[in-house]
Amino acid sequence: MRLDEIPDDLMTKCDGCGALLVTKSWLRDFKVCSRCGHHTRLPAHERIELLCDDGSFEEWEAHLAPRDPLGFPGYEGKRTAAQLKTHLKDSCVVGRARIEGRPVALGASDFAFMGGSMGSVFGEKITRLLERALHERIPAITVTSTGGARMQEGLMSLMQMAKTSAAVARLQAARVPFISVLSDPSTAGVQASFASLGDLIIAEPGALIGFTGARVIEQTMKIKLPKDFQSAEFQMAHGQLDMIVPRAKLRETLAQTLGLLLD
Amino acid sequence: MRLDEIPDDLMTKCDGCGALLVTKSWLRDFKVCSRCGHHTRLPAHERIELLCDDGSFEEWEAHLAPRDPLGFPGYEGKRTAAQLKTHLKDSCVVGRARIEGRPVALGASDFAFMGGSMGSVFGEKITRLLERALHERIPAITVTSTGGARMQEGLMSLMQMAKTSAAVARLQAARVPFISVLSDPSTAGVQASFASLGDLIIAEPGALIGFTGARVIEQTMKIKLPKDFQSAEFQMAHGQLDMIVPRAKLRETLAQTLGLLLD
Amino acid sequence: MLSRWLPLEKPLVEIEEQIEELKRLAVRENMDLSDKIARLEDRKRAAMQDIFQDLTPWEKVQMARHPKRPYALDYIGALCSEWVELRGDRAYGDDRAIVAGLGRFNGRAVAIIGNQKGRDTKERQERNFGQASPEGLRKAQRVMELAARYKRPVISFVDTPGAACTPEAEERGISEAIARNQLVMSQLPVPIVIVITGEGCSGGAIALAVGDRVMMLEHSYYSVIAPEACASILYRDPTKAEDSAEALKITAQDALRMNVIEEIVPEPLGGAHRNLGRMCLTLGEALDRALSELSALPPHELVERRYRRFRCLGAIEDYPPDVAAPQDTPGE
Amino acid sequence: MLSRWLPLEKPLVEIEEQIEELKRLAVRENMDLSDKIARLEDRKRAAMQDIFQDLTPWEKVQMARHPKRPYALDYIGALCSEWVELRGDRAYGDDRAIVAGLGRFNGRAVAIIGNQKGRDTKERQERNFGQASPEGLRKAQRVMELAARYKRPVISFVDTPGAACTPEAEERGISEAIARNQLVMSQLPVPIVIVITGEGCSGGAIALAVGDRVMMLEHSYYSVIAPEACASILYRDPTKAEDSAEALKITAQDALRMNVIEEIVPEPLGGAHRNLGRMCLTLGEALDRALSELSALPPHELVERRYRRFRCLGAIEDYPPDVAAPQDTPGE
Ligand SMILES: [Zn+2]
Ligand SMILES: [Zn+2]
Repeated sequence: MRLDEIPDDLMTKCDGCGALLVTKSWLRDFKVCSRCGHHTRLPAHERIELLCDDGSFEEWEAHLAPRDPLGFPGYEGKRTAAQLKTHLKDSCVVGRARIEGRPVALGASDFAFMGGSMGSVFGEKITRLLERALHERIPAITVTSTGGARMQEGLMSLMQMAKTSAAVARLQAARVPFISVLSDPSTAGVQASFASLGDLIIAEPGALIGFTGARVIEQTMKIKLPKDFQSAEFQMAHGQLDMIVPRAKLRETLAQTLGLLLD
Repeated sequence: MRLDEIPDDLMTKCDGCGALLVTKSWLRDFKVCSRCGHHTRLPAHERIELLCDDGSFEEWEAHLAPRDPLGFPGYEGKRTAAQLKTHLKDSCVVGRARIEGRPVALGASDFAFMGGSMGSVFGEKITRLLERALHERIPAITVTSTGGARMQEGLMSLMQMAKTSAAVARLQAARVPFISVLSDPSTAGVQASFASLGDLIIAEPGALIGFTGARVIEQTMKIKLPKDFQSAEFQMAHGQLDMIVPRAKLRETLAQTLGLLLD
Repeated sequence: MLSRWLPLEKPLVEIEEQIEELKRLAVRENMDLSDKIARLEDRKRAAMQDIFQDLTPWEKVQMARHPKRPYALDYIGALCSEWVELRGDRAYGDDRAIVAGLGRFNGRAVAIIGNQKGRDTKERQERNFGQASPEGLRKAQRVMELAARYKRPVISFVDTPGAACTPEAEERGISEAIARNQLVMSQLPVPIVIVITGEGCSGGAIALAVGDRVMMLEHSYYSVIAPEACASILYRDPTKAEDSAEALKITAQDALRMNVIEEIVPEPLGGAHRNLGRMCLTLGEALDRALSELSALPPHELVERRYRRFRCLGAIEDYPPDVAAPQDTPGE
Repeated sequence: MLSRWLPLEKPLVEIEEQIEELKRLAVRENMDLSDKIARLEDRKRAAMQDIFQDLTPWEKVQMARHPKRPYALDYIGALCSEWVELRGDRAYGDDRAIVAGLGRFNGRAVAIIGNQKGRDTKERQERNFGQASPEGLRKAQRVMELAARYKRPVISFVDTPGAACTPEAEERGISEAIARNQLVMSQLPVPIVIVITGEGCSGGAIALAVGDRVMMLEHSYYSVIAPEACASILYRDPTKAEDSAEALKITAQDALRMNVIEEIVPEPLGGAHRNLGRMCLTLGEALDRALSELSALPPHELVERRYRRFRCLGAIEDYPPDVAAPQDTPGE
């Protein structure tokens, strides 16, 4: 639905503060609440559209599809449902794009596809993205929104952590920049691999970022964690982030930072 | 005085626990109290004797003597007094030695000479030690006992921190091992330069190791610090040391570790 | 006494107790019970065969977590003629859940890193059950970089239920530490041999498991998630861990089939804890063989092959044109 | 109002207040007081000359600590057309006493690190008075390594009474962090230009001051120890700081004579805080000249020269045969 087709009185309720927002304005604000600043999760293709020059995105590896290496109970069905819902083959979209004219290799995960989890296809696509960035010597950018490794592919998922981390190592050794953007949520196996290895790490305000889920820690340790535990702001205070950048500024920040690294 | 010339009933009082110890046994224990384990500070030449094969030490750069670059009040007198007391030209002795047959470049500071402080001569000698170790490709070992940079040489002393740190960088880039041994005390400007940069860092039990003196922190912050603050054991718990090794074991530990790094 | 043994070992332990009893009796009464004892020994052997030849995945998990299972320092003590433990990350602390140091193994100087669990309650807490905190992983990284500088190969003993699950680990960047270790290991210009000796669970395991050769002891397990945690998510019931252990394909045999490991190191009948000497003999041979082969490769070749090793892993519909598919298609 | 000014500025501030008063009067009463004002302006200029041409070392210390003295972010804001601050050490925290980031200066992309003091009470505490904790120095190290990877030169603004003097800084290895920064800076394969803008005191300063060119602003100071601390030791009386400032030879002029710095950057009459624009013009020219010269050198030559630069410093009886003595014998 195009912005000019949305009636002026259609409203959207903010997940953050519950305020009723005019849908058109909310969309124009990139799905950020004008009251409380809540950043709604973006599907991969909206994220890509937001970041790159109009029409500049050329998808890579769209043909890659997941298999069921373990014959894991229920995986087939969950995957198919996710595919029907998102029109994606798996939880990650990668390709070439331009940001303010500069060619980049850009990847984004889609939380709506099985929690944006990283199985073989996600890992393979990120690895190919990083390898192509190296080959073409263009900076790589990933935007994560993920619950971590995909349980249903078992060890195959765990291996994607090593695979993508190794690909980052090669890219950085070749002095090609890699910027990791963390959007809500960025946790577990993805956060503990390539997403934590950016030359620069940028988060969206309020994004949940961590390794072990707060609930698991609370149950295991029998403690109560503060409300802002593992928020982007918490991670900034603990030295894990370079910047917290609101969505509206993300694209220009990426362009400027790449310019400072490369020009 | 040789060990066999000391009468059997001559006693020495331990600085740690106050126990009266038979001097001969105490010396045989390398000046370590058999009751409380207190490690008495060793003059540079005794330290060198303790560590290296009998008669293997060949001193380098013994001719280097300090000057008074700032014309600092009282420096001349203090230095001369220290020279008379210690029979050293400055607070640091360096040279070639063998440890269980292996040639090493070995340096030790002498606390009795103006608190083992690092001025130009100390810095120059350590730098030459590290440079010769690099040139001859033999491991370097330093044993520090020092209150830090020598105030009386002002900026000249501060520059020794950068100079010695740079020399360590070169040695390590050339893959020649450098082991830093911290004995009581190892603080301030020396601890904040080469002494903290060993491939391996070994401390003697109970040695005081830190940057800012506990009294200064207490006065500035208006707090009371725990008794073991900045002890070797405290530094071990805070990740700053590889090992705490009692004096009697130091030589064999050095030999073994160098063997594991090189053979 | 039985609490130190697994339920699956119960028949075995009962026979063993009978043998002990008979032996005591023979001495006390000066009787010849050797026939009876021999028959019991036969029964014991048969029971062992019976129990251990076909453990279920969940039983393997139990074996991997066996309270008597040998830990890194047990292997190091048995395999190395010399050992110097190195401590601290030089920035924050010394994590006792990770051991790291220099050792001499079969005459060869090596660096060793590994998880270390505790044997009794106090040590278990001190070692945080083998769950690494960021400073432990950073200690391992420091020692690996030392190893690279002095061209020592690295052996990594993996045995962990996962990385530390504490607010402090999150505060000090456990994600970053796990990620960084993988990055560093992927580029380290010396041979790296991984042995999963017990539990190889989740990010805490892969943080120490990027190497040229990955071996698993016969009764260890390797998994992206703890079976209990998987059951909580999958069946909303952590007690269904047995089912999820099955579903996750976490045995050494599964990992070998998926090309995730190169080698299964056989354990003595009854498991590593029943005969540490024999276990170390077998493991020592496997390690020596791997190190000898890998040491023959020039560093850049080693690093390139290591990259390709992990690069090939994944179950997807379409293999990349520039990467050869593994001989056995992974995951089938 | 006077509390924001130094005692030595008092005559100046009094004249300035009279000028302000006359100007207000002229407007209010519609009188022509331009003659009177011009005479006062002359007096002010004369007073400035008089006060600032020959500051004592202790007065320089006061100037370096002036509450209105420009800090790193003031210079960055004025000198850079772009600026992106980077935060965090990726391991423990983000130390606000240190700023680090990427900027564009005269069209050239550079990395900048520096101490940052706070302007008001709250910010001063947040910035810990410009005293770096280990995580701040490690942030600077991380950004310098990033600069090296992407071949950006580094500018370092030093302005600190010393490293953090807290138990926490000791616990997290302030010694190691100071030492490591010097090691990393000594080998960094890109140009490094140091500007001591205010206080260059002790280990906290040298941790950010290993570079190819070291400049000092005219009224900054550079010392191995704070004058007060020196007085405590030397005279057992911290109030004798004036004498020890004298004894320690801490002015830019002393540092230049000892070859510890290459250049004194003149401040506008009355000090940097009286004319930030003019100060930045002069400083910008000096920085640009230094960066242009250094950028012409190949990295290995740069690093080699940097090594020699520090290698030569020291006042000893006997120069090493393999190192040329500096033209002016240091320390005389
Ligand atoms: Zn809202
Ligand atoms: Zn005693």
